[in-house]
Amino acid sequence: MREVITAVFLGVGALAMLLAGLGMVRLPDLFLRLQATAKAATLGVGGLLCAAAVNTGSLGGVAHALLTVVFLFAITPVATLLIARAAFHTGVPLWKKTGENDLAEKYRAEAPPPSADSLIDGQ
Amino acid sequence: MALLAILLTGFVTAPLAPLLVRVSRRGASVSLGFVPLGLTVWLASLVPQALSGTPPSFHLPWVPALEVALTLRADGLSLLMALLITGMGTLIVLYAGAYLQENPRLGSFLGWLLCFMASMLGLVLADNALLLFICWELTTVSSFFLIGHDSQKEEARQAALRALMVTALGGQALLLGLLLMGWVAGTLTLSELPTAGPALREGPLALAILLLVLAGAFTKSAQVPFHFWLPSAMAAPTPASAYLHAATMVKAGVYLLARLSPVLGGTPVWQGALVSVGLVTMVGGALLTFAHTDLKQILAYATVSVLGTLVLLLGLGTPGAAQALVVFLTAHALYKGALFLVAGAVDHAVGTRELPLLGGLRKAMPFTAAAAGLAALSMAGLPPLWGFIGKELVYGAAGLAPGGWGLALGATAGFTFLVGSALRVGLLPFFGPPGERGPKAHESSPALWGPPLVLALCAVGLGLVPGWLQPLLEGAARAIAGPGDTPLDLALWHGLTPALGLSAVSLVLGITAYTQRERLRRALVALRLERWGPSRLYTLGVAGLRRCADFLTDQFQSGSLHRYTFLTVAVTAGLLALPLLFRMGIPSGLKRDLHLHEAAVLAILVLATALAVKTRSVLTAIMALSVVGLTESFVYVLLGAPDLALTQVVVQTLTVILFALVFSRFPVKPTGGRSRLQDAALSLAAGGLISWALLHASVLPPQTRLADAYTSRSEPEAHGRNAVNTIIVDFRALDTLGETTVLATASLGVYLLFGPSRRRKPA
Amino acid sequence: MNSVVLRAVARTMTPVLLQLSLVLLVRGHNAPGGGFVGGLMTSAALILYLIAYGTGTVRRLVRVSPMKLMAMGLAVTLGTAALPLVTGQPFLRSAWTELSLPWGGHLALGTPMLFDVGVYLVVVGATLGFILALAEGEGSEGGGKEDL
Amino acid sequence: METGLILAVGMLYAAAIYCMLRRSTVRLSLGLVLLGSATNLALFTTNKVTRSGPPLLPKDGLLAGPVADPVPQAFILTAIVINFGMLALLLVLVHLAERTVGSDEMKHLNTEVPPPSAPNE
Amino acid sequence: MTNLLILPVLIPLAAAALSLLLPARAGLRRALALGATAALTGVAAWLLSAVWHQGVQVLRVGGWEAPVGITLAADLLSAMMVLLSGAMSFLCVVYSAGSLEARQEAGAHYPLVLVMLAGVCGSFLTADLFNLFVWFELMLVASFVLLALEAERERLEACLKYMTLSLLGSALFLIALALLYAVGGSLNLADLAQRLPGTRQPPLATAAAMLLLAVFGLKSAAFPFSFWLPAAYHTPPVAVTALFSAMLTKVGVYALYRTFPLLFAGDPGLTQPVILAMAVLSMVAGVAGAVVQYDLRRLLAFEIISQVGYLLVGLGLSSRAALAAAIAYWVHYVCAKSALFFVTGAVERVTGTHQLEKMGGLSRTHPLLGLLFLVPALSLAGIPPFSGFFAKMALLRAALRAESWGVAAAGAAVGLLTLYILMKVWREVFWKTPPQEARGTPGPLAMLGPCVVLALVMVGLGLGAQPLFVLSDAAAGQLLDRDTYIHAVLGGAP
Amino acid sequence: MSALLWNLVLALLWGAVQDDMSVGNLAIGFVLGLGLLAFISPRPGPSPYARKWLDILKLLGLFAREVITTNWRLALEIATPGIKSRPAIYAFETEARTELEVTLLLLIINFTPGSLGLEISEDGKVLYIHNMFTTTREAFIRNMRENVERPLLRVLR
Amino acid sequence: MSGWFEALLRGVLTVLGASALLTLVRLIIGPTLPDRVVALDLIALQMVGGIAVYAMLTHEPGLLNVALVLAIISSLGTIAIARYLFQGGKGEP
Ligand code: NA
Ligand code: NA
Repeated sequence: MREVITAVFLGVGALAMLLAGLGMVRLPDLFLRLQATAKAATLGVGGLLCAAAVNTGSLGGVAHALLTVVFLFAITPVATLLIARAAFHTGVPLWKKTGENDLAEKYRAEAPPPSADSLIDGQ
Repeated sequence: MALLAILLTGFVTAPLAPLLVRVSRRGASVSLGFVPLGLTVWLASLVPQALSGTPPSFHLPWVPALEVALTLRADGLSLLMALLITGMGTLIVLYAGAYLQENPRLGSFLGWLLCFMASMLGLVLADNALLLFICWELTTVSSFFLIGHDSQKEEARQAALRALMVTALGGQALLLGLLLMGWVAGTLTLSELPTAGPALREGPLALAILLLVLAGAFTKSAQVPFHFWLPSAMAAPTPASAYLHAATMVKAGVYLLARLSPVLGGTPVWQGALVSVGLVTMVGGALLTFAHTDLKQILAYATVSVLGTLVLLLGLGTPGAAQALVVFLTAHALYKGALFLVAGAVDHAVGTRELPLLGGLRKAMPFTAAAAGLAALSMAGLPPLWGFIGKELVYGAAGLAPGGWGLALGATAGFTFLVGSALRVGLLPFFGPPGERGPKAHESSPALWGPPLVLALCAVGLGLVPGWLQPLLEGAARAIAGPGDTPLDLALWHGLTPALGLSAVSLVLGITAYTQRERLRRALVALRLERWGPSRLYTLGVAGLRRCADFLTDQFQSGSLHRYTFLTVAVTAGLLALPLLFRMGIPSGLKRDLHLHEAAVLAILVLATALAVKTRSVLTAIMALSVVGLTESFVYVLLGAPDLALTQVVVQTLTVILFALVFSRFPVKPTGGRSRLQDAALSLAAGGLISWALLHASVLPPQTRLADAYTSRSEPEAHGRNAVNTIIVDFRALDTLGETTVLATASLGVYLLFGPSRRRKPA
Repeated sequence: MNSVVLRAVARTMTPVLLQLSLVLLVRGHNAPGGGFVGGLMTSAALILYLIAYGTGTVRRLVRVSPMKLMAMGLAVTLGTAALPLVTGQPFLRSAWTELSLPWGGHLALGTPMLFDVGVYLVVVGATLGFILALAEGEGSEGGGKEDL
Repeated sequence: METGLILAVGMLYAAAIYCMLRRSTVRLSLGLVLLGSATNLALFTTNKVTRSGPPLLPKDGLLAGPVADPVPQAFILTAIVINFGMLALLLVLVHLAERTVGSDEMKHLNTEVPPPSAPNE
Repeated sequence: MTNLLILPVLIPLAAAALSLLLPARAGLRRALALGATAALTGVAAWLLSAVWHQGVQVLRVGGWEAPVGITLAADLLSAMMVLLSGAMSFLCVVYSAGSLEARQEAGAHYPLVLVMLAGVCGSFLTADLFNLFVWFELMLVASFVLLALEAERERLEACLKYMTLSLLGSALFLIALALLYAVGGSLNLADLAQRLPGTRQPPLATAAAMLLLAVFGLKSAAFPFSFWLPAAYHTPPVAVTALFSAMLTKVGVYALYRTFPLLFAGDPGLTQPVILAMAVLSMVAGVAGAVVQYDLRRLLAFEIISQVGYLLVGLGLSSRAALAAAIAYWVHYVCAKSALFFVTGAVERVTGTHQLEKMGGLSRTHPLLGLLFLVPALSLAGIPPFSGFFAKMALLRAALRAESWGVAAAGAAVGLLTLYILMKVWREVFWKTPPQEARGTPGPLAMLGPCVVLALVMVGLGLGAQPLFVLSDAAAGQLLDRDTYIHAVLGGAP
Repeated sequence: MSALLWNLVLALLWGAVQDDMSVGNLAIGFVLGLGLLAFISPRPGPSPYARKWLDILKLLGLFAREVITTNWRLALEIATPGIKSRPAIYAFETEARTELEVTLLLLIINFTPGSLGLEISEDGKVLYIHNMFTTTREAFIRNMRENVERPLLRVLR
Repeated sequence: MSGWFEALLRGVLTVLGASALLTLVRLIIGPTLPDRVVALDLIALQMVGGIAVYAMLTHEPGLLNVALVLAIISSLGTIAIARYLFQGGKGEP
């Protein structure tokens, strides 16, 4: 029984991870890929960790798994914010089919930071 | 014991000289003169015992581990030399006191002079080859400081270095030679060496020993082609020249050969080398006197010629030659010392030593002139002077040798030019019209004319009473060539011998040369010997050495870290390749099981590494490194090392944070993207070799001894179930202690270089 | 700005991380962990704090200068190591004592654990030293009061 | 796994050395990181590489099966920490050097000038 | 079993930690450093006498027997080296007190010196290869920081170069250890020495030997692993350079002496010629570098490389006589080189430069300095009656008796060139008319005192060379007597 | 808060009385206590404490629905050829005020598939949200307001 | 452990490996640094998952601790990179 439940979690997690990986390659711009990581990865890691929690059955295992998931939930958005902000500052292009962009208005007033040039590969 | 005291006296009094000079400039040299004088008397008192069957000797172990011992022995030869050294030394010290009266560094000069004297005494009294060598080197060093006494003059500095290098070169060779000799003979005691003579003369190392010893002797005694240092050493103050370069030090090489001739002598190589080098030196040196007009230069070349004669005599190796040698050696010491001192007195009085500027000094400087005249007559080999007797003996010895007529002819040629030079030196400054500087000249203090006069009168006295020194000279000759069948005959008149004829010939020719001196000089100058002579060779050698060193240093110490790293890696790879490629085959039994996920991990590792190397963006490279680090820790997870995985993950993230902190402070303009094929090739070769070695290691049977010990003892003895941790904090805690200190020190360094303490300081 | 979120997360998470690092330190003798990784985790937690609040706050939080922390750690390790010298035991010889717990069971306490604490202190001091020095950088005001 | 890992280690070494040969202090420090990783893994492959568990003893003190060799692990732990300290120091030096000469190129920092031509001998 | 062996590590480390904990005052740190180095010297003397009277001394750290725990072992060579390092570091601390500014003294100079000293002594005493690695790193990191302090451009450059090559060396060291562990299953020297002969893959051990040769070559600055040294040694204060010269490269040489006769004596076919080649090349390359230098300290730095060559000759020949000669040379050379650096510092203070061109005339203005230069210079050039002569002669003697003609010739020739170089210095610094008048004073007693002491030592070791040779001969005997060391370290354990 | 504390005390009591302090047993005690506390209230209807639990459950329910639907869309988007979504970045004026509220709101938005917080204005009142699937600004803001923000604030306040 | 379950675990590991390789492709091709940071972050998460799976495969629940630390630490790294590298070390703390 436990193995079956574990298997379900494993399946969800593995699938989410695979999708995230695929998304990294397939999705056309940074923000979409951020979406893929943020969600699929949290879902994927969450699934896999839950599988482990169920499988081990020990309190320690559960605590570790849950703590990891909680931490990831908490910290990933922070990283996302920082990366997105950096991306805007450095002029990372949006996918051409992106619709409205309110953030562009906000940043138009601000000057880009001086170190921006070096961030694009090969420059 | 007496010998030791005699040896040490000089060394002990030498440091006192500067102090004494500080007390009294005038009194210093007189009081110091009592040291060599006393030694002379003391040595003279040893003569009877020395000539008996058991010469005075002394033995004290010094460094037994190296067979260095204070073994001293005073046989006839040693005593003759020692008496020359101390006797001359007395006069030179007195003379130097006056000559350098105004010189601010008189004290150090006298000190080095006494040090030299003591070393020279040690050299001739030593019965241990290494003790002899020690003194030999000490004479070299003290002569360096004596030659370079006028250190403000570039000429003096250069001459000192040149003399030092040439003689030290010989010294190194001599050391090797002596060490080989000691090894072959089993002893380094000079008086015991003759018993090992056959082994030394005929063993497989015989030639090497001989050549090394000859190199030492020839450089010290200024034989062609090493002679060039001697004329340039005339930059020394005249008392030093008279003492070192006429009377004593240059004879050290001759003394050494004389001392070793019972051991090494008699072989064809010995004879060939000594005779040919001696002959060339004798004739060449004498001839070259005519190329110069500086009194000291003339005397220096004349000295070279005489040294050649002495070496030639040693090469002949007959008892007669030995007798000629000792006589001629003393004669030369007396007259050449006198002439040098005369040259110094003239220089002191007139301010020049250039013959064209000198003349007519006999009235102003009568005593000096007298000394010069007598010494020159001795040098020219005219009766009844001591020099005449010496010359006759040389002719005799040369003539008696096999192929003697050729040698006699050569000797005649040499003496011809010496006669000419003697006339130039003895006559030109004192006769004829006064030179440019002449009129102002006057005789200086008795200390400047007394010593040369004493030496000159000795030459006369010995000529008139030749038998006075006979026992000692015979003893000395015996030490060289063993007991001869003919006793030493020191008479002025032997009848009409061939030698007398040759003397007459050389006298006549010498006078001719004297009259033709200008023509000769122009001819010699036209040869431009300085352009292709050995002196030039030395200069070229030094320049070549520098260029070679320059090249080497440019190549290896170029300042380019790239080259340093490249060479280091290349050499290491080469070293590693030696055993791997030549002694090991392809490893067999490699494990080939690889799971899919492991393959993926390895692929990520390799790809990320490639990215880190390939990318031009430093920040990308940092991220690639992150992946490498993560993968590494995943490998640890896969292979049962969670402790490592934990530590690696944290460390690698902190590393990335450090990178981020640093590179956030300066915008990185990526450089060094230039890809060099050779760099890549070397890197791959090195990496490949390391893999190769590790593959070989991987097929060895696993070593479980320690692992078992730790896993079984960790819990019961170290109270921990994590074997890695028990190793770290208990079994091998000392490593950890060191390692934490490393980390702390690194942090301290970061703090010192970059932390608040630095910020507070104004830039 | 972003720091709203960053600060909130840091404030909640840093204590958790510090706790975790202590767990790693304490259980190192029996499970993966130990002074090194514990110390490194502590530094990591403080780095999170540093990113959110800046170096001054971290210095205030730690109170002791990293260099002193390090020296203290060294003193602890050296002291623990040298303790056996007093009784003539070999250097670094460990000593253990069993502590009976009031709720039953035993707790083995030994000098290696103290040694590990010293290591922990050194590692915290050293890594914090690195990070603070680099984060403050030359020319900035932060810190700057301590003597070496 | 072992063979593959060893080959990867060789490649890591090659990459590290290549980076260190790049004439740039920044690349040099990157190379040092790679060098550290390569060396740690090399140490790890020395004795038997095993997929068995870590050298942790269960509470009852009896090992169920084979465990990994703890000795190289202890060595690597030490090496990791040392390398980290060295790297931090190197990074600061790189930074200071960059600030001093305004470049990360080693040649701009070079003061090992070729020796001046000598005065006459 | 004696805790005496840990004291040379513990004393400096404890003093360093205490230094950092106490307030940063120059006087306090100086006193701590002086006390620690003096105590260390005393302990080392005690240790040497213990080894002399009772044989190899051993400490099983933590009470764990080899090879489970780390064992410290002191034979005569180790004890001599510890004593030498202790005494030299004491002199260096005295010299530092005389030559450094109060600001530097109150800074981390002394703690770093002490840490380095701990690393050095640890390296001399350990009988475990990985532990040796740790001590090496400790010594290295302290020397990095000492070198880079003040962060001037030249020092940064020097430190970067030194660090790059050193860290490369550290990586190579670990590879060698990995191979040895794979072959022998232990890194305890005695244990390895026992096991290596029976290994299934001897060439792999040789490969490790080659790597160790490169690693220790790097540490000891033997050509062609010497590139870092000339760049590094002329930049820091003289007190630091002298310390480096007395210790750093010596530890590399020591490691070679410790490991090769013990571990790789069975396979001399490949390693001995390589060592001899390295020795000769070092002699030549070092002296060649020195010939062209007109910067006093760089010149002396190049000289180090050539002297290291002499030290390696002993190992390359590996006969008892050669080892003994090299050990004696070692003692002499550490004193001579440090003395030269010390005098150089005083000369630089007087002249305000370390360019030979800008100096001159010191023999007239500062005759004492001249004398203090002359003694170590002549000694280093192997001129009698100073210590260097006997040492060099012993080495040549051993080379000749081993029929290594080339080595003997190179030794003699390089000795000659050394004389040339040092007399060139003499000519430039002490004889030549100075282009500018000297300004400074030769420094306080604390600067000249160590020079005088070392000069006396060199005279003493020359006139009284016999005890040194007896001692080094015994040390060489111990090096070749592998069984005693193995037995002492393993202590009867399997 | 004090209600939660009471709840925990009740759970511990449950365990202590039974001399079974295992996690499972304590959880049972907690749920029973929650049931008790939900109905012990002076006012009619569920107690505020119980209402909070209901709000949390409602939030989780809404949340789960969002997660499942949009993850499915995301998965389809990635797994099938071509990208059909038309992303946009909208400014969203939030009613959240405290640091904690803003942070939790952002966490929830981020966890909601298809939307991702990219930036917060300096005053913390405007969130810029990247959004994959919504077609209009109005629809997006309404959805955010009703399905994410309000339920969350209800839980928090 | 039943056979199918072990096979499943191995399969999941392989899937994770493949997924990580895909992510690595993004890290390699970029094109911008933020792209790479995102990829790096994801790789770390994939490894966290991998460790969890491996913990099940080897019955080593202790490995979950490694997973936890890895998750925490790698996110910290991502934040630090984003914070310091992209903002030039300037801006508010
Ligand atoms: Na050195
Ligand atoms: Na060194």
